[in-house]
Amino acid sequence: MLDHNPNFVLSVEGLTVSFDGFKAVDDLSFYVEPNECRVIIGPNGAGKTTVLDLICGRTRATSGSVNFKGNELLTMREDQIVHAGVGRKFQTPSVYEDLTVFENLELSYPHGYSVFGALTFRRNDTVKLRIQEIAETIFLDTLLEEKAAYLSHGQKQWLEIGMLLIQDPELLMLDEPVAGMSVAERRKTAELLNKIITDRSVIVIEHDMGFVADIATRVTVLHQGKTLSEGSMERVQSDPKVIEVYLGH
Amino acid sequence: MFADYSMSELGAIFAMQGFAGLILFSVFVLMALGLAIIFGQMGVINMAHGEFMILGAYMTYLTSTLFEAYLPGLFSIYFFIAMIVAFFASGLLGLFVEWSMIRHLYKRPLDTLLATWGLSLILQQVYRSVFGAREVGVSIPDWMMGSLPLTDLVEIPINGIFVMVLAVAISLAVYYLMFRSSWGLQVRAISQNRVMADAVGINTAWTDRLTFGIGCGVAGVAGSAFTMIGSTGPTAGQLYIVDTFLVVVFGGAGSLLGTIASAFSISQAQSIMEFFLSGSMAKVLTLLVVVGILMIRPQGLFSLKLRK
Amino acid sequence: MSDKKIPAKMAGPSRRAFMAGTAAMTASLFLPKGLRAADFPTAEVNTTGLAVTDDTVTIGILHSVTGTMAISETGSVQAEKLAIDQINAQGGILGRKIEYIQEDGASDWPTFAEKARKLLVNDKVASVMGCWTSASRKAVLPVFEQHNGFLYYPTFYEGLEQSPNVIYTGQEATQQIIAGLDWVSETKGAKTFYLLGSDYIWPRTSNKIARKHIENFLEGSKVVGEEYYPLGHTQFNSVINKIRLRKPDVIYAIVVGGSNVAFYKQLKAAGIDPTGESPLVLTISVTEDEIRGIGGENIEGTYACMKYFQSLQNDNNLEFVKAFKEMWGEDIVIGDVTQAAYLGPWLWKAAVEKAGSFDINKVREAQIGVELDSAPEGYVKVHENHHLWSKTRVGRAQADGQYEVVFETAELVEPDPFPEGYQ
Amino acid sequence: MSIASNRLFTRQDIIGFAVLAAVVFIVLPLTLDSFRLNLFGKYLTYAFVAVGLVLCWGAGGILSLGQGVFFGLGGYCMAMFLKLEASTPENTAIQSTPGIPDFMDWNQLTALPWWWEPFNTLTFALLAVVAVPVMFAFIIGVAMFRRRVGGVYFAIITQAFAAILTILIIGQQGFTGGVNGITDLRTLQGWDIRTDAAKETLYYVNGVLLFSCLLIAQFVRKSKLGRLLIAMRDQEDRVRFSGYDVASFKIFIFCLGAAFAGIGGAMFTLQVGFMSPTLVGIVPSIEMVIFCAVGGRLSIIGAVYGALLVNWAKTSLSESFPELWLFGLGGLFIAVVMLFPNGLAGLYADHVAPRIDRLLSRKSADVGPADDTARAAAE
Repeated sequence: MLDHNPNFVLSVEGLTVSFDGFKAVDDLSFYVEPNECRVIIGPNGAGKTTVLDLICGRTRATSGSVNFKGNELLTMREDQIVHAGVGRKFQTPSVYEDLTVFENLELSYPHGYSVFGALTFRRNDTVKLRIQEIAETIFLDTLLEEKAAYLSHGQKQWLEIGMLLIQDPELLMLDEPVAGMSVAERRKTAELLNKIITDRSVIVIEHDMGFVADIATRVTVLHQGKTLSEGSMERVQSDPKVIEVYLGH
Repeated sequence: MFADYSMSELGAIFAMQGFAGLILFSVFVLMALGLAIIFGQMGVINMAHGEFMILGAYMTYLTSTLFEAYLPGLFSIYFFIAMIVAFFASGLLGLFVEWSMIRHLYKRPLDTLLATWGLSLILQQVYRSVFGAREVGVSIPDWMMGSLPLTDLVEIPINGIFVMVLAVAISLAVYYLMFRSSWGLQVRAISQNRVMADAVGINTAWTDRLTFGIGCGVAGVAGSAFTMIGSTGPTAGQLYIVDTFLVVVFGGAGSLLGTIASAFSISQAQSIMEFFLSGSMAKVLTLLVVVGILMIRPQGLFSLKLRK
Repeated sequence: MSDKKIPAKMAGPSRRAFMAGTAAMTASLFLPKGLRAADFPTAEVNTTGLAVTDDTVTIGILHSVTGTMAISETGSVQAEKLAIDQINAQGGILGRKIEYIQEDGASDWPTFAEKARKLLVNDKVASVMGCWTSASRKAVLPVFEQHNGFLYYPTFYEGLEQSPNVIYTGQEATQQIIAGLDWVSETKGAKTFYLLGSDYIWPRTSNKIARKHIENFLEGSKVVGEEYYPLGHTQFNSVINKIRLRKPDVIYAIVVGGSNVAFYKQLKAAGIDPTGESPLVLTISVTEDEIRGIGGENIEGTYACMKYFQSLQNDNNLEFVKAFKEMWGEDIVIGDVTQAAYLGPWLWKAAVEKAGSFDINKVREAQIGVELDSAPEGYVKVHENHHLWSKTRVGRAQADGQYEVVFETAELVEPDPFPEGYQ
Repeated sequence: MSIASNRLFTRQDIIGFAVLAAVVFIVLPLTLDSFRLNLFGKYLTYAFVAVGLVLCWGAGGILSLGQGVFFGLGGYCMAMFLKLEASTPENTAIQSTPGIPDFMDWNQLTALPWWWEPFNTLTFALLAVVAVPVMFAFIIGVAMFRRRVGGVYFAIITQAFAAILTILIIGQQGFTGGVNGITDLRTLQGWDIRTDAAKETLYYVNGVLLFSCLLIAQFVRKSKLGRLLIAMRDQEDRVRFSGYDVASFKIFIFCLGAAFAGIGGAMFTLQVGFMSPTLVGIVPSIEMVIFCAVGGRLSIIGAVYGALLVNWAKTSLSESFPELWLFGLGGLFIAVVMLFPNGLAGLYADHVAPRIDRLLSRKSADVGPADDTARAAAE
């Protein structure tokens, strides 16, 4: 942990969390390289979302270590983890429904994080340009004035991705980004993801195997809080243990 | 402070003080159980809880008056009838309140607080208009107001024993209802996942109404019992509200066991401090300790650690 | 008891005859028939713009009819209305009928101040019957002093006050406390006292005076405990155990409101029956009004130290009780404060008629020395410190909720709001 | 809100502020006699609390049932100064210890407690009016928000604070004046605050201070912090995972609300002439929430009207139907919650504002966004 390997952006080692004795994540280790797109798959209850929660500080680990570019994330507050460069998208789209698309993006603009900063934050041209640029990326540039509440499910998902993009994180964690989307939206999302994962590391949780094959650099299969298998899509798909778990499921 | 006393005197005092703590514990349990059901299981902040208790007390008063007038021979046992009347009176009022107000507010828990506060004001004025601004004196059968001399020095108040027995009985009844009946299963299911409970065919609307009604009914019984130890007046209910909420919150909302544990710890702390300090300071210290612990452990004494 | 004959200063010619003819109480200052408003032109009797017309005069009634204090203040409102009715039945004051404006203090001190201002500034009332708690009086006091209003305050209270704008018709603390302590010490041989009270200024000040008196004036006596509980406290088992431990001869209790009910019920249930008089329970805070809530059977045997009990057997009181019940119902009870509130309108009437004017400065001057020999409590007189000379009595609570008077001071007790040696 | 214009005031805001200013500074003083004006001055002191609650509760979702604590602390700080000024050795010559407040003397205190000493200076007292409530709020806020206590729990714990402080003030009467409070306040730096002229001046001072607080509140709401509060109310986790330290924003807004309440309390003391524990306790604290709810929990202007309306109703109902006003008040609470969850401001936004807009403009690029927010939140 101390001798941080610069080859990895993220090193997860011995990560364990237990809820009243039930180990949702059990001694898990994996490593993410720069510009890698890691997809985590696994049956329901395998602990996928919990792993993301642990990395971004939403759930406190029982033991283990999560090292991000030399920082131990387990001892940091959520907002500090974000400042270190980790972005997280939730499974259900969480956007601010009472605010407009523009305001949603503006609140994610990485400036004015302190109380004083937020009071004196000015909406200048740099901010507006940047928001415009992101809005185009996420196909919402015509809807900037719209309340987020009125967006479709897919559009909310994109908005949330946009809120992460505007912060330009080095590690982006996406929890089921295409769940509940129409086929057309799904295609557009794949296109969007392919565009944004090029210059950063990404961890994605996804069920849709076609989609996974489309974007994954490497795949980790979780089962009962442990790594069942890890490697390229082809390797994982042919792993007998994986087949057994999925068929048995 | 104890130098002048013999060991037997001290022993007797400590025995009685321990008993005083237990009575206080029972009082807290009775106060809090109804609220624990309503607040803990339904998330409704019922600020009119005290007024539901006082309704029970007034029902006891009415029953006692009726018995005195028409059935003087049975006066010595009227109290049991009165508690049943109190349960149904407060419970029915609870059903009505749920139907007319609370059911529209389940998604806005903080608003239930305001609406029920309004309700409590109205109820107070109703009591004042009906029963007068003065406190009413509830006659208690003689056998309940005496004390049992255990030894020469130790005397145990019978109404204390009565309150304790009642607290145990009601706790057991509530426990049975919540954990052994199908209704209780439904209530717990709804408190965990309302949408899913609805989907699997539980009549959530009726279950909610019944839950609220039972919570209020339990409050009514508590109020009935408190006529033995406290006053019955239009505003007497407000005396209980802070203590009651603290007991429930301290125990951890949603946990009946927690409510009982919290009633026990708060009552013991208060009882012991009252003995060694003056009354007002004991109260302040107790509240401060409870609030202090809640700040460190906001989820209360008992709560499940859930996977988000 | 009331046959003490002190000639009233402005007594009418045939007072006795009149008393026989009316159910109402008569003030000693009743004006003979024939004195009409026309004899007192408004311009002369009201030079300061008060609400006085040719045939009416308006006063204020300012008590809580809602909130926690409504329990206590209701009796005062009833007594004041009775007195006003009776005065009007006799022809009013200077030929003018009394009208009243009632305001609700709502048990909230700022509201009292607000309503007092309203009564004085907006309604220009000629006097106010009102307040109950010390806190409400303290809240309205600056208002009365600023606008030169005149308040009749009925409650027994802690003293330490003497405002030119207030007549205190209840007892200040020494009038209520000292004679009672002397009595319990002399006749019951009490040596050790446990002082208990609700936590606010009146019980604390009263207990301070009681402690000074016990320690400095009652030989060989001492205080073995002193304790206060928050207003509204309902759990007294711990203090009852402490009392057992200290074994006092007397529990001196100044518990008020709902706490009272809880205290006496728990005391009895814990096996300390006041009828046993070991320890003896002595209180200055339980009137007949409070006993209704406590239940006579729970408090029987407790001694209370007051200036008035409903059971007083004198002609004035019998008529007063009868009139009160006629107006407010048979099962009503009358406590010390209720009687003191009843005195307010009568004292004011006497002062106005003595002054021949409603002007507050003149009334204030005339009020000093006014005597009523027909008050339900017996003869009273206004001291120059604005309090009343009155007797102190000790009553023993009966199961029926009444007190049996067991002692009364031979002479009137002088009011002493700033008692030397008790500070 | 249009991207181009992120102005402090929209047209609707300007109308709202202007109308309120006209009401407070012109209509009320012209139509009311000095007694009623003083009453409205008292009601306006509650408006400070209500405005703070709009920020905490309406915008931030933090419901405090302990605002009376801050109102009371501010009021007591002011009252302590005034009491010391009133307790000159000449005025208190009959006491055993002249020169200390009368209630201390009654409680056998023979010297001024050390923590009363600084209140001899007006500057300190004025600072304390804001600083003491803020300090309390900060301690409570840090303890609670850092541990992510929120919602119902926060409400109940703040309520317990109100209970504790009331018992403490009443119990420590030698230091605090007990249940009577600190009464008989006379002058401020020699200026008699009891005269009608003084009360009128204080009314205007109060109005100006209220508008200062409203401007601060407006600025906060229109800043990014205001939008963050709304965002936090709906999606606290999203805000947190956008890199904000959520607790610090809650602490800030809670402290700001406490500061407003403290100023309101001080103005109350000055206008009413005393401060007592009945203003600290649970009942007034809940009533203050009601003022805010009646006015509209999302509208700072609405909160002021709410405070005025409820108190005015309370006064006039209790004047005409003294034994029935609780029915009216209780019914009002229920009606507001059940039927008009956005209070007066909601009614205005739904029925009045659209008409005004139609009257005033054909190009409606600038329709009051705050009101839209209000409607959306109600849905």
